[in-house]
Amino acid sequence: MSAKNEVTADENQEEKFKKDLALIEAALYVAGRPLDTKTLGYIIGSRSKKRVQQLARALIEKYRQLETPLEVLELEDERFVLQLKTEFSARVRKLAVRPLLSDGPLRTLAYIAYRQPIVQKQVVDARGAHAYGHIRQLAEMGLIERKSDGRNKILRVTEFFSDYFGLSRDIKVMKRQLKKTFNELMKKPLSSDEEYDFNES
Amino acid sequence: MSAKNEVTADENQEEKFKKDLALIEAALYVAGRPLDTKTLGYIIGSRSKKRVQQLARALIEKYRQLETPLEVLELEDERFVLQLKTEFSARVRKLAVRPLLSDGPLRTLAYIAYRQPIVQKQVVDARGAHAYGHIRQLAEMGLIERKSDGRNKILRVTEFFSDYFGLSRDIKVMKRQLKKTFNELMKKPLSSDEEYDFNES
Amino acid sequence: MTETNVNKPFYFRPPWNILFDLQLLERLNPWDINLSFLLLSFLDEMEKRDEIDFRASGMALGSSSTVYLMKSELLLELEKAPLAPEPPSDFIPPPLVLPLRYELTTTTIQNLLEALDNALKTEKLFVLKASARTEIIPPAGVIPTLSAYLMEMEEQMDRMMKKIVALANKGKIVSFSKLAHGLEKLEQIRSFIVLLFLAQKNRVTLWQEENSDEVFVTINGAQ
Repeated sequence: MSAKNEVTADENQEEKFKKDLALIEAALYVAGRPLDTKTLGYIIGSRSKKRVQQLARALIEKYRQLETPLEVLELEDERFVLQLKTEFSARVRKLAVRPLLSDGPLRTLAYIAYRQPIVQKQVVDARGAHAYGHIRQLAEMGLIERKSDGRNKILRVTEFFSDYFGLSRDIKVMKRQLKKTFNELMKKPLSSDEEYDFNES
Repeated sequence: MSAKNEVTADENQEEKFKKDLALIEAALYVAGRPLDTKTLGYIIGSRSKKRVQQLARALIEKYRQLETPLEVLELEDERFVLQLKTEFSARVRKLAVRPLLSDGPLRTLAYIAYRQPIVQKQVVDARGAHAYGHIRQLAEMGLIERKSDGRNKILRVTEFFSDYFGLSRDIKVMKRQLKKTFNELMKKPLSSDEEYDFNES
Repeated sequence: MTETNVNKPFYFRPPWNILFDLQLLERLNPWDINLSFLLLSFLDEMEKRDEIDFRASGMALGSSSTVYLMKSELLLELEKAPLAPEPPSDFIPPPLVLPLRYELTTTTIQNLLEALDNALKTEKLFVLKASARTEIIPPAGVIPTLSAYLMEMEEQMDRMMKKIVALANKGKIVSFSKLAHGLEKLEQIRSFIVLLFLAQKNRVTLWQEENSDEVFVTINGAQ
């Protein structure tokens, strides 16, 4: 093989890498949820998990180096997700199309996730009677599931919840992750919408 | 003012520019639809259209230079949008799994679009009492707007609606488009997702 | 000092002074006071001394009732359910922050138009129902239209009556679903209105069974 051909082969490989990287990025952008290596492999037409991981990790690095409010994360179960960095959420969440959960249901959800599996009555005791409405809403959105156990209803979060929040599907691991998140959240309270300074500049 | 102070002021300005650029990017990402300069100004806390345009155009340039499947465009009506480049759509759109709306609200939305401007009560008469909930949801999602006219509430679809479905923002034109497409599609339904070729490359 | 002691009535001395010194009484635990002993010895002492003092007896009685009151209040206090211990305060985590992600949705213009098709179909139904409603109750003052309407209704009622009689003659139970069988929705609604008119004229009786949507028709008297 001539030197020229080798260069071309390298170039081709580089081209292919770039193209695949772009496809992975496009896939993560369109999905708006964590994707596993199989799905990503399907998009780039490769069955090699290693190849997908290599590409996705290169994407993580690319985003890390760019000054961008977006980030690509690798989750514990080898899934990847593209999302907005949390510190930007408060400023732009109003623009999100999907009606997002308000504070109350989010608190109830956090409580259930942290205490799961938990009896519905206990949630209501801790969060007040309006928690019934939250529980219904959360179940409708597929974030929690209710199972009857005699007269009680046992609540726990779903795999969709784990995916949505980029948390582990393993309850124990998830609880550890949650604890960490809560600690961070309590240190640095979210700025609310009211904080916008419209007189600035 | 000393030279050192000037440098600091410049640095501050640069920092501010970067921060605002990130906010514009975050806003366009989360919205997933074209945003006008007013909305973007609201996000960065500035009333200056010039400033917003300057930032948004810098973002266009930034994306142009990156090798990314995403692009930022300036539309004719001075709006800006972050979107997936068309050449990537076919490869990844299968990853979209969730509808914008479930059946009921979508029907109510279609009805409002077709009959707009329409009194809320009329919508409820035609669609049933559950339409109240649909209307609230549609308004929350920014797909319709409600204006009070005495005791009545007049409903019409928003520009976001037009943008989402690629229809004109001019009500008359939009209705004609709906009618025309309606006749065409209902006679000869388009084939759905199966059309995409996932075995490509 | 001695003089005052001498001048003081005997009951100002212990143990009876409890009954005559309210301040002292309030300082004591009522359950430590043996009222029967106090009162009996007080009476004995009075008899012994031959100093019958009704005022003093009245005061002693008043004080003893106060002691009883104090005792019963204490008892009631015991009756009260003990205060529930403060529930251990559970850790209520802060609200989870939803990650914001863009997500392409699957709804297309075709979905929208199919939804429109559906909405328009049901709209027709609603509009027709509404027009049927307005037909049946014409606005007051439109007498000529009203009489024309009623004339037409008379004819329709006769037709419906014949249908009912025919069914009944076959020995069948007449139900609305049989009468409306094979009819378009609008016609079904019209038929039902005619039935209502017949019932109103007392020519038929409409009845339903519990937990059933079916309306049954019985012919009234001989037609």
